Amino acid sequence: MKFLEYQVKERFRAAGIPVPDGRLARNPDEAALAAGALGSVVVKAQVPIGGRGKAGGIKLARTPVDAKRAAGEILGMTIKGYTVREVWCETAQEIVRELYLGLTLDRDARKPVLILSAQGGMDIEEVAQTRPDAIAKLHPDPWRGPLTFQVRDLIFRAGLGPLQAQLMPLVTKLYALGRTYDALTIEINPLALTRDGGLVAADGKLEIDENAMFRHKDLHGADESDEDPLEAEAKRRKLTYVRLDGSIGVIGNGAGLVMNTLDLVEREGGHAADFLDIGGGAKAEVVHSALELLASDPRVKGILINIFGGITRGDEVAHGIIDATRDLNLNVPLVVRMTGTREEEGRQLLREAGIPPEAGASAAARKIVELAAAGTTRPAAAS
Amino acid sequence: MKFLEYQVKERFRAAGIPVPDGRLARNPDEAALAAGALGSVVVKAQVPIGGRGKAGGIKLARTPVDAKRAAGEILGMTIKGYTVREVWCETAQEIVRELYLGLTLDRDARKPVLILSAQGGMDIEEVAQTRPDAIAKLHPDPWRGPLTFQVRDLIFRAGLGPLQAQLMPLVTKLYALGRTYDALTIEINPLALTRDGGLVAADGKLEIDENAMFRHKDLHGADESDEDPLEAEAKRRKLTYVRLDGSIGVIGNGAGLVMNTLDLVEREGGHAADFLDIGGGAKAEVVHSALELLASDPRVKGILINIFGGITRGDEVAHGIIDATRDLNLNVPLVVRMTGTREEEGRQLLREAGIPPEAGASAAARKIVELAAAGTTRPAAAS
Amino acid sequence: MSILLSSQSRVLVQGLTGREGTFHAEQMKAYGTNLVAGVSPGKGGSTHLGVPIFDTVADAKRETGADVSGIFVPAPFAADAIMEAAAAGIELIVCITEGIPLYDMVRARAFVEDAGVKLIGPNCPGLVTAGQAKVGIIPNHINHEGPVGIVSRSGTLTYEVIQGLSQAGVGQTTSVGIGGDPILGLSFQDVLRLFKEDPATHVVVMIGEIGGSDEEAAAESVIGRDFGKPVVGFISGRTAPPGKRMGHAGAIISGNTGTASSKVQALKRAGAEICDTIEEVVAAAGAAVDQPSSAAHR
Amino acid sequence: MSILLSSQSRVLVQGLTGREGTFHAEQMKAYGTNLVAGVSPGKGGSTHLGVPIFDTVADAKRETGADVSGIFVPAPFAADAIMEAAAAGIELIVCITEGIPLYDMVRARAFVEDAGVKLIGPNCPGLVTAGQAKVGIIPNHINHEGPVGIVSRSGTLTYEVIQGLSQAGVGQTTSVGIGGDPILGLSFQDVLRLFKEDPATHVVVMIGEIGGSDEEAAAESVIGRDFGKPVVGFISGRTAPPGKRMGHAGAIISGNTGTASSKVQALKRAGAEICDTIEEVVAAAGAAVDQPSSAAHR
Repeated sequence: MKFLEYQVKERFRAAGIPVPDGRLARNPDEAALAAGALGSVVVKAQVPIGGRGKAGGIKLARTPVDAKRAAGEILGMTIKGYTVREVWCETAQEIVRELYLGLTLDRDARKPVLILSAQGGMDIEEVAQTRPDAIAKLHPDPWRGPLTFQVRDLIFRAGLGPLQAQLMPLVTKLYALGRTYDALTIEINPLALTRDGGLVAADGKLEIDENAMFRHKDLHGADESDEDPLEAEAKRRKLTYVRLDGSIGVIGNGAGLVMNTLDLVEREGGHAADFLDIGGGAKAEVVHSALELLASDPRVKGILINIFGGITRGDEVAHGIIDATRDLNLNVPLVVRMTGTREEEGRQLLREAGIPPEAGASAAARKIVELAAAGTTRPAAAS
Repeated sequence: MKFLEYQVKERFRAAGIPVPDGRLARNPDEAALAAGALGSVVVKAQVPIGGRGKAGGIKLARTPVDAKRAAGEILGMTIKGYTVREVWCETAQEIVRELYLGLTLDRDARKPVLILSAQGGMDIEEVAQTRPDAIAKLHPDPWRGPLTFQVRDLIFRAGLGPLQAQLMPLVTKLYALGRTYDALTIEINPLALTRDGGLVAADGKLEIDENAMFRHKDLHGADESDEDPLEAEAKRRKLTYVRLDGSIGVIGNGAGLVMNTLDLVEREGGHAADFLDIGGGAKAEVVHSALELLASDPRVKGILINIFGGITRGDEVAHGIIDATRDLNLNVPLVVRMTGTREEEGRQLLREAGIPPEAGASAAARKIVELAAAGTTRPAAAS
Repeated sequence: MSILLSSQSRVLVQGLTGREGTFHAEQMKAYGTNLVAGVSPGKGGSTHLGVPIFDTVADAKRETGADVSGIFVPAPFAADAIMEAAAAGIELIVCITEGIPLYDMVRARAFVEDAGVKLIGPNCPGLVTAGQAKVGIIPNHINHEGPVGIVSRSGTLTYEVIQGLSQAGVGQTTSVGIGGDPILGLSFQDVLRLFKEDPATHVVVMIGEIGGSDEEAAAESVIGRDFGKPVVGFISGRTAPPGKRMGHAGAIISGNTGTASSKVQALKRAGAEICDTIEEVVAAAGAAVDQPSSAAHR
Repeated sequence: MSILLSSQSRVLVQGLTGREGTFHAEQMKAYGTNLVAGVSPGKGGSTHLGVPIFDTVADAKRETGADVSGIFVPAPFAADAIMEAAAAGIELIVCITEGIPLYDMVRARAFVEDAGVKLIGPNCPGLVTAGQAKVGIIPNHINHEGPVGIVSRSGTLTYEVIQGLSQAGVGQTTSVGIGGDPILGLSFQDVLRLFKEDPATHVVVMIGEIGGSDEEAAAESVIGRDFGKPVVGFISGRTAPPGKRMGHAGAIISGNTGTASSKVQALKRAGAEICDTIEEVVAAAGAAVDQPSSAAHR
């Protein structure tokens, strides 16, 4: 789950990380009011994605009139697929230097990693590639967290010794906040050194581990539904779905298997319209729901279901397929490949329902690509 | 720092550990009011020491009239030197079983230790000796704290598996509370299983590590000044003082040295009136303050100062002694033994002030015991 | 011979009395696994699937001498279950559970490392030593004894390879699904080192996927250094777009790291034979087994 | 010869620029200690007492090869300083600071143990290897080279013994004050084991006090087991009443544990000679040194 800038800053403020004063505006008049109260403000589009500045989503406004005009321009914009519905108007800072401070998980080290850089304000991965020496890292022990001496060492290694007194509590607080929220990523970028010598979080990012959402049921993050209506619908259905650019709908169980199915479709000259993993142990309803989702996508010219049962059982999947084809009146070709746990029962059910399954994944991919190209419309024809 | 029962229970309640409803009463009328609001109550003397029940400091009261009478009897009592100024009136519990749950530091293991026992309501050290099998212990890693599976294991080992669901969060909360407060000891005793199947902290104890008080400046514990006016005064003066039963006042630097000085006084046939360690690196003012404290104790018939300078400097100590003897008009004999860092300067100063020092500890002890017995009154005579 | 698991292994299941635990433990027993105990706190003293149930792993270990544990408990409790097994002295822990919070896993992994025991998974299908024992959810009937060792990040693709090999008459020593999460127990490197030392394994099949750099690390530090046995590799997700998490929490290309081509190149450089399809993997592994050089490689 | 510290030791001081650090480091230098660096965060790059100051122990270690650290930082920061030294690879850490919160110390001690380095203290006077080097606050002039090793929980009583021995013409190898806190680094056992292996140490003086059971443990597991050298012991606090903390956080008799008589008995049982006063300790140690059997004990 991602959060919008202002939602992140609310959390920073609560954790004692300094942020500029600001107000949320949902229309130009609210932006003018904010500028009236705060003075010179920066008006910032609230979308859960980077690159707002380049897209024109951030404007400086010295007066309420300016702020109203800026908000009018930004609200309603579309930035990388997201419509701007809110702007965050915050006191303009006199920034003399931009730093970076972030926490993420380092999968190679199998540990969290704190990253501090004297080069802030830009994408940290870019800094990591162009000026690796400008980045200092600390891998805290996951039980102990960052110890005082380690944080101090991090700060000196980043060449920020003179800011030690201010940075020490910020690093500790950011780590605590990240742990509290099970953050995959939490960052302050830029961490601005202002003319008066203070450090302030000028922008922030927070993304929470979906696996940990059971610990954060009360949290409401950014509405990411703009991203893609199909992905949003899939999320509501609790399906693991990624939209792709092709025309062959793909459903499978297991991430590796589905990824491989996409590769096979590509190899046969087709292009997958999606990645859809019904996961391990899926019940008939899940299969039904997955088929229903793909059937609602007009781009889909054929559907390939690839099941290798382990914890998933063939008979359950077969029931789901049979029910769905009956309920949905599917008008694109359907090819099913089924093997593994309870494959006999599942294959038998499918055959009885007139959907004779394939045994091999490559053959199934070849067949769906052919059928989709031929524009065949009845699933039964897939046999 | 110790806390009174009601202060501990406030903290239990805030941490989510169930406690009986209760009210504090400073006079019998308040106790009657409490009973009026709560029904049958237990009226309990609030003193920072165990053994209240045996001393008559705990009484059951079924009615407001009973409660008023009970409070009247208990308030003003003296229990092991503490005058009862407050009583805690709490809902009487229907207790079917008494357990014990505590956290302390195990110095042999160099770790915290959680102790759980199905035998509560009595002194846990007694249980440990009489029925060691009735006690289950868990030494949490000091960084990781008690892990879920360890707590579960503790509960099963204590034979309390059926209470698992209720005990798990209690153990975790007690540990967290202990850590938060740097508790040398925190315990729920008895942890009462009530007729309705709930667990409730019927009594509690909390003692905080004095070394960690800089982290808990806002805390106010029990007023322990009743314990001993001299100890209270020493605490105000930030001196490490323990009252003993004899007549020779002892001052020294370093705990081992002072302890040994007590032993030497005893060996020479005297009895020390106190243990007073001015610690390492003491300044003249501290020595002055220490002498002033002992001079105010009418039991003291002679004073022995034993200094072996390491981090403490002889000249500093000598200045303190000289100033104090001048200011205080000391009317008991004084023997000083001084060696170690800056001993030459210190001894010279003392000699110049007419207080010629001893070099050996045993000889100094012998001398002060003799002088005190002889009733000599001028410190200069100690030479 | 085999790695990690054999007919001698004494297996317990944490979460045995649950729905998934019961179903898969039955399958494990049916495969011949020496199931000796189950752990379900509060159900200690009872019996399930013919084995005794204990309240804690420590109890189960003490009473039955279990040395392997399969974990089938829900995600919020799974990291703790792993640590319980490690603390009790279980030597091999196989965590099937999917969806464990990553911060729970970094802690559990550090704990397991300190305890010096082996963890497979989480979010994995477990492992099978063909003809001997199974811990996890790999379908029973597809496995056949033979000379090929399999290590894979993907569950279902593992099944594909096993089935393909078995149908082609090529059996397996041990098939290990290491799981698709970013924070794992045993890595490719660890399992490959075990296969290197196993005389019964003549050929190794390694199924990687996009995300992370474990395949590259295995190529450089194990396969490329006197591995001595043919390695047939496969990487899924070649057509996956960057920045999209492909089902597995670990399967994501971020920036320049984790791409299929980087992995394919590293493995080829180290001397592995990289195939485009599972069918080709099966064929290549079969051919490598038949070559006399495969034995010479040992 | 000696234990723990020698003229070869490269010593740094954490908190060198502070008042106490400066005073005692000057004394240490005056004694001949090879002081190579100081650590004071934010003062890196400057010089103090003729040695370079660094921001972190890691920097100091890298630049000067320091292998011993003396810690003179205030109590709230001392546990962190210990861990910093341990993480930087300092082999011997001597923490003089008094008043460290106990929960800080249990964590620091676990950290030091994991790092596999030695800690002396906290709340201790440090150690002197006579004629070679000193880390801590033991007065310089009292030490004399010779055959007696000293280990003590009390600072000032250590001075008494050293001075007494030196005045009696009996010198010391190394005098170690292990500190008076309940949670310590090296224990009596640890230091006694080092003395056992040190050929230059012919006799050991051990100064214990009431509280805890470290003296008993040392008696049973080291002195009573082929220690091979005479041990002269002393326990202070014989007249201390139970339940009263005698200055040292660790010096308290609780229940039946920690009494002087329990310690005296355990040590006598193990073969140590226990004295009633420091003067007697000095006499007994001198006599043991003079006996031909003391060399034979080795």
